[in-house]
Amino acid sequence: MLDLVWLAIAFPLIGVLINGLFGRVIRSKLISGIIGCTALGLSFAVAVLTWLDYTYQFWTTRDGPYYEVVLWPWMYIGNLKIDAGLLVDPLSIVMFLFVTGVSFLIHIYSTGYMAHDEGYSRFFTYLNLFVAMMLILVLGNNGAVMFVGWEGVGLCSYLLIGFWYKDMYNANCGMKAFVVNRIGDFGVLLGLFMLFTYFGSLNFTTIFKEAGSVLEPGSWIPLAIALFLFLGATGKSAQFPLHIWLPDAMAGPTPVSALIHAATMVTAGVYMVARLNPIFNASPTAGFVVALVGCFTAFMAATVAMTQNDIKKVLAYSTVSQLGYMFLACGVGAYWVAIFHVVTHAFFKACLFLGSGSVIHGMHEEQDTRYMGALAKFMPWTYFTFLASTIAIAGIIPFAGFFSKDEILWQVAIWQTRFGWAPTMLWIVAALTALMTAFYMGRVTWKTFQGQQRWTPEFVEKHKHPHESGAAMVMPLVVLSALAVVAGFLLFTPPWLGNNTTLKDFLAPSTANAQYVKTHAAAEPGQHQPEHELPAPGAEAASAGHAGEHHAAFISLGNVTATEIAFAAFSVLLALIGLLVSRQIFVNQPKATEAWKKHWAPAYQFSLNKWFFDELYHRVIVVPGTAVAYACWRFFDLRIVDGIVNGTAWIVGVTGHLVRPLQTGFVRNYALYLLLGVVILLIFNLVK
Amino acid sequence: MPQDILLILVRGVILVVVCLTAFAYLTYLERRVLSWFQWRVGPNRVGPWGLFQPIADGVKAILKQELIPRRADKVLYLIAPIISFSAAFTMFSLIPVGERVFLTDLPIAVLVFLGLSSLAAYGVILAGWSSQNRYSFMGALRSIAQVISYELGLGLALMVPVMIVGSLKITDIGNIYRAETWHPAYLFVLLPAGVLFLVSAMAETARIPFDLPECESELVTGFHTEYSSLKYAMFPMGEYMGMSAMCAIAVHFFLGGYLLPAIGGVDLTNWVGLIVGNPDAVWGPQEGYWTVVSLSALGLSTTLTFVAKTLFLILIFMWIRATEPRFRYDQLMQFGWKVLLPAGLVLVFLAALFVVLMPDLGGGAQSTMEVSMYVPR
Amino acid sequence: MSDMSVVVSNSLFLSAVLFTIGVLGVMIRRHPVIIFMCIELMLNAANLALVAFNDYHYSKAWPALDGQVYAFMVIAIAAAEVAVGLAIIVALFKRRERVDVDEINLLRG
Amino acid sequence: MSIELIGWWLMAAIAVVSAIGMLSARNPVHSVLWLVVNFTSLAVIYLIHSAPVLFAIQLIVYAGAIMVLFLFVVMFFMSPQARQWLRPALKGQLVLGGILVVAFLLLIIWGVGASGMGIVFNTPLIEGASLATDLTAGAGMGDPRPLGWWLFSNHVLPFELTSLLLLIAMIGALMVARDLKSEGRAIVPETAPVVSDEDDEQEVLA
Repeated sequence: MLDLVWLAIAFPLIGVLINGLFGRVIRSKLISGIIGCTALGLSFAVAVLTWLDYTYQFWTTRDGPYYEVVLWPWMYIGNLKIDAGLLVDPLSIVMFLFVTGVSFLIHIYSTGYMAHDEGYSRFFTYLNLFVAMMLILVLGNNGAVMFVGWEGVGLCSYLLIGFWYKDMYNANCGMKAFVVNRIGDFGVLLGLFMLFTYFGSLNFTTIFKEAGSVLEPGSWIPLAIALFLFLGATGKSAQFPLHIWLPDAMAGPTPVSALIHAATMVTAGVYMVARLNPIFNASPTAGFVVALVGCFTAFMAATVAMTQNDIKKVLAYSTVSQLGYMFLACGVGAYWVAIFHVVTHAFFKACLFLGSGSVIHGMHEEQDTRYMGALAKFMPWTYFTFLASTIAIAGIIPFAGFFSKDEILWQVAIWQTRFGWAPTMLWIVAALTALMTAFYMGRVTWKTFQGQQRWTPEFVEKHKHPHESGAAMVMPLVVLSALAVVAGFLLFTPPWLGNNTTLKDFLAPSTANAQYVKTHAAAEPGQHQPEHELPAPGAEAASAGHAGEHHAAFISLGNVTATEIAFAAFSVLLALIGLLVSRQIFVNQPKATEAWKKHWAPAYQFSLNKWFFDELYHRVIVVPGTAVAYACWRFFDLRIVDGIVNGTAWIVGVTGHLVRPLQTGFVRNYALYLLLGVVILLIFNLVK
Repeated sequence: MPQDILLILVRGVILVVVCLTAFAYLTYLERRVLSWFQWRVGPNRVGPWGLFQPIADGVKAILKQELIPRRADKVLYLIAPIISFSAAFTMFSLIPVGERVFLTDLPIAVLVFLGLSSLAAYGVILAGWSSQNRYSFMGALRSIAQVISYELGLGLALMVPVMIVGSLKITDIGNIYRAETWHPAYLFVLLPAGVLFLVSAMAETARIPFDLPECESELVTGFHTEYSSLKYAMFPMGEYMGMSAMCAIAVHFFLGGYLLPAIGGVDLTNWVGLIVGNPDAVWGPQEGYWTVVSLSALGLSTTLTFVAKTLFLILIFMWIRATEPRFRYDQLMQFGWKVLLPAGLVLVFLAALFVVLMPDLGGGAQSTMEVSMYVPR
Repeated sequence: MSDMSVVVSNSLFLSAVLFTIGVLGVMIRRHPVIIFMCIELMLNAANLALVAFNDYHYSKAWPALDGQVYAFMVIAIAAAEVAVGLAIIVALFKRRERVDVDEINLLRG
Repeated sequence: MSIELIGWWLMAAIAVVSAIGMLSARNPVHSVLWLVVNFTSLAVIYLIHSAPVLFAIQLIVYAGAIMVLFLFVVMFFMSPQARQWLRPALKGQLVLGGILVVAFLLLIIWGVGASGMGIVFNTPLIEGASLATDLTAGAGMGDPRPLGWWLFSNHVLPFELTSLLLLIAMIGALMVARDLKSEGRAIVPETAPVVSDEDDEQEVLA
C-alpha cells in the first residue's frame, strides 16, 4: 500500500478531470457531488490503508522512519536532480489522514451547502484540485514537489475565495490573498535555493541526514534558511505581518473557509516548519523569532476577534490566533505539539466554520451576529455541535482543545532558551490569549444562539424564522464535533491524566531528530549540559531540539506532576472565566456593551479595525508602490522601452531605405548576388 | 567478362526476334479475336487461316511512301517512334520468362520498369507535338496527363507485392506463389491490387477504353495521325510490346509468374524437377547430362506456362477492347485520381498492416532480410 | 577491382562543369522555364557530387549511405519545388502574353 | 579501360553536350528534351557509382515525371514557332555574370583538384561484384535494401517530412495555378482595378 500512496493524489485529480472537463455536460448536481465525494472517500481510504500499512508493516522492518516512493525523474539538470517522489513518514501520515478525513466530511457538507449554486461542478473541481495539491504538499519527498503543492493550494485558495467572482469584492479578496502569499512564496523559494546550495539536494531525507554535518549550529546559514522558510510560513499560515489576507478570504463559500482557511491549507506553514525542523533546530534564534511571531500573532488576532461582528470574521481571527499558538509550539521546539494542535484545531475549527455556514444557511445569507440571537431552539444540532467546539477551542477539560492548548502552554513554560525572559513573557501572553479566546468564542456563540431574537425585520417578514440544515450538512457537524470532543484523550493525555502518548510516540521519529541532536550537542561543548541534568519527561521534546540551549526555564521543576496539574487547572480556569463572563455579558446584559464601547472607544476602534493593519499597508506599501509603478511607466516604459523599440524600427527603416536600390525585382539580379556570394565564400575557403 | 557481355547480347538478340514475331502475330490474333467478338470473319485470306497476314502487313508498311509534314520538327518527328518502340522493348528485357530463363533479373527491376513505362510516354508526346497537327497535339497532351495520372495507380499496385515480399526483384516476387509460401491473405490484398494494376496498365498503354490519345472518332488517331509507313508501324509495335510487358509483369506479380499451378498443395514446378531428375540437382552445380536435361525441362515448362498466362491476360485486354466503350476525358481523370489512387493507397495501407501483423507473409521474406551488416555507427 | 576504376574526382569535375552550365543558364537565358531547368540541372550536379562522395567514403567498415540519402531527398524536394514553380509560371503565362523574367519586377524595392 | 570507365566517359560526354544543348536550344521543347537526355546520362553515372536505386529514381522522378511536367507546361503555353535567342539581358548582367561564372568554375576545379580525391577508386557494395554480374545475376551491388535500411533508420524523420512537403507543394501548386476567375470565385473583387499589368509594362518601357 505504501507504494500506491500516489493513488490518494490521483483520485481527486480524476475527480478534477471529470468535473472540470465534463461538468457542463453532466449538468447533474447529484453526479457531480457524488464524483467529488467519492474521490475524496477513496483518497481517505488510501490514507487509512497507508497508515495501517506503515504501522504494521514498515514500522517493524524499517531502517529509518522514512519510506520514499519515487514516481518518476522530474528535473535532471546538471547536479540538480529532482524526482517526483512521495515521502511517507509519521508526520506526513498524520497530515495525510486528517487532510483527507476533514476534506471528505467537508465535501459531504458542501453537497448540501452548495445545493442551490450555479457553479456546483466547478466548486467540486476546485475542491478536489485543492485536496490533490494539499496532498502533494504534505506527501512530497523534496522541497520542489512540496513547493508545487504549496503553489497549487495557493492557486486553489485564490480560485475558491473568488468563487463568486461576479462580485468584485470577492475577486479582490482572492487577489489580495494571492498577492500576499506571493511574498511568502518568495521566501520559500529563497529558502529552497539556499537549501540546495548548501545540501546539494532538495530531498528531505538527505537534508535530515546531513543537517548535522552541513549546518553549523548557531551560524547565519541555518538562521537565514529558517527565516526565509518562516517568511513563507507566515504568508501561507497568515501570521503577522502577512496575516491580513486570511480574514478577507472569508469571502469564499463557507465550506472553503472551513477546509482551506481553517483546517488544512493554512496549517501548511506549520507543517513545513515541523517538516524541516532540523533547520530550525540548528538556529535557536530562528526558533525564538518563530515563537515570538506566533505568540504576538495569537495575541493580536485574539484582540481583534473580540470585537468583530461578522461570525466568519470572528472565526477567521480565531484561526489566525490558533495558528499563532501552533507556531509558538514550533518555536519552542515542540513540533509534535504543534501538529497535535493542528489536528485538534482542524476538528473543532472545521466544525465551527461549518456550524457558522449552517447558521448562515439557516439565516439566509445573514452573517452579522448583531442580527442573530436565539437560534438554539431553531437549530439544535448546529447549536450543540457549535457549543461543543467552542468549549473545545476554549480549552475545557476533557475536550480536545484542552489537551493541545494546555500542552503548548506547558511546553512554553518549560522552554529552555538563552533568552531567559522569553518563556515567562510568552507564557503570560499565551495564557492571556487563552482567556481572550474563551471570551470571544463564548461571545460569538451566545450572541448567535442565545439571548434575544435580533433578526432583521426583512428577514422575519420573508422567512419567519431560521431553519435547521439538512442531513448532509448536519452529519459532518456531528462527526467533527464528536472528534473535537474525543480526539484529545485518544491522541494524547499528559502524564497525570492517564499518560496516553500515542501521537507523541508516533511523531517522534519525524519531529525529534536524534541523530542531529547528538552532533549538535557535541558542536557546542561550552553550553552542553549532561543528560542527567535534563528536565523531566514532559520536556523531552523541547529538550530534544534544544539540548545545547539550556539556560533557564520559566519554572523550576521540583515536582513536575504537581506543577503540571497546577498549570492545567489554571488554564481551565481561564477558559471557564472567559466563557462564563461572556455568557453573563452577552446573554444577560447585552445592553452593557454599548456603554463600554463608548467608554473604551479608542481601544474598541483599534480592535474593530484590526489594528489598522490594512490602512497601514495601504499607506506604506500600496500607495508608494503605485507611485513607483506610475513613475516607471511615465519615464522608463514610455521613454526608454518605447524609445528602444521605436529606435529599432527607425534604424530598420533607414537601413531599408539605403539598401532599397539593391532590390531590383529582377530575379536574375538576385541570382547574380547569390553567385557573387558563392564566389566570395569559395575564395575565403580556398585561398587561405 | 567478355563472355558475360556476349551472353547478354545473344540473349538480347533472341529476345528481339521473338518479340517481333510475337508482335506480328499479336496483331493477327487481335484482329481475329475482335472479329469473332463482333460476329465477322476477320483476316483469313493470306495463307492458311490468314496466318501470313502479319507478314504481308509488314511488307506493305516497309514499301509505303514516307511522308514528313513540312512544318514538323524533323528530328523529334523521327526520334519519337524510336523512343516509343525501344522503351517497350527495354521493358521486356527486364522480365524473366521462365525458371532460369531471362535476359536480366535486376534487383531493382520494379523501379526500372516504372521508369521505363514513364519514359515510354515521351514517344507519344513528341510524336504529337512534332507533327504540328492540332489533332496530334491534342492527343499528345491527353497522353501526358493520362500517363502521369495512371502511373500512380500502377506504381501503388506494384508496391503491394513488393511490400509483402520485401524485394524489388521480379523472380523473388513470382516465387511467393509457390505452394509452401502461399498465404490466404494474398486474396485480400494481391487480388484487388492485381485488378488495380490491370486497369492502370490498360490506361498506361492507352488501350480501349482508355485510348483517348488516339481516339479515332475525335482526333483522327491522335498523336500518330501524321505518321506513315514504317515509322507508323513502330507505334503499334511499341503499343503491343508495352501491353505484353504489362501483362507479363502482371503475371509475375499477381498470377504466380512462370510457376506451374499447384495441385493439392504440391507445386507442379517442383514436380517437373522430381520427374526429370533429382530436385537437388536442379539447384546444385550445373554439371552432367541430367542437370542439363532437368534444367531444360524446367525452363521449357515454366516458359510455356508463363507464355500461356501472359496470353490469357492479353486476351482479357482484347476482350475488354471488344466490349467496352471509350471513357470521356473528364471521366478518365476522375477515375484515375478519385478512384484508383485512393484504392491504391488503401491497398498499400492494408499490405503494410498485413506485413506487420503476419510475419510469415511472403514466405517470411521480411524476417529473413539480413540487415545486420548495414547497421550504422 | 582495378577494372572498375572510376575516379571519384572525375565525377566531381563533371559535377562542377554541369553546375557551372546551370549557373550560366540562369545568368543568360530569359525564359523562366529554361531558367528553372537550369536550376534543376544545378540540383542534379549537386546530386552527382553527393553520390560520388558517398562512393568515395563508402567502405566495409563504414557502410554509410548518407550521400545517396541526401541525393534522394534532393530529388524529392526538387519535385515539390517543380510543382510550385511550374504553377507560378503557369499563373504568369495566364496573365501575360509573353513571359520574360527581365520584365517582371513588381517586387522591386 | 573497364566497361564502367568507358561508360562513364561516354555518359559524361553526353551529359556535358546535352547540358550545353539545353542551354543553347532556341526552342524550349528542345531544351527540355536535352535536359531529359542529360538526366538519363546522369542516372547511368549513378549506376556506375554504385547507386542503383538513385538510378531508378532519377529515371522515374526526374525523367519520367518532372520533365514531363516541364514539357507539358512548355507545350501548353509556348507556340511552337516561338523561338528566342540570347537577347540583350539586364544591364551588366551578362558581363558580370560571365566573369563570375568563369571564376566559379575555376575555383571549384581548383578546390576539387586540391582535395586529392582523385586517388581513391570506388568500392562496390559487395566484394567481387561487377555491373555485368549485377545485370545478369542480380546479386550484390544492385541490392536496394541497404539504402532502404539507411533511409528508414537514420533518416526516417527527414523522409517523412519530405512527404509532408510534397503534400504542401501539391496543394500550393493547385491553389497557385487554378483559374479563380473562371470559377467565379475570384479573390480579387471584380470591381478592383487590375492595374498591375499595365503599370508594370509602363515602368519597363519607361
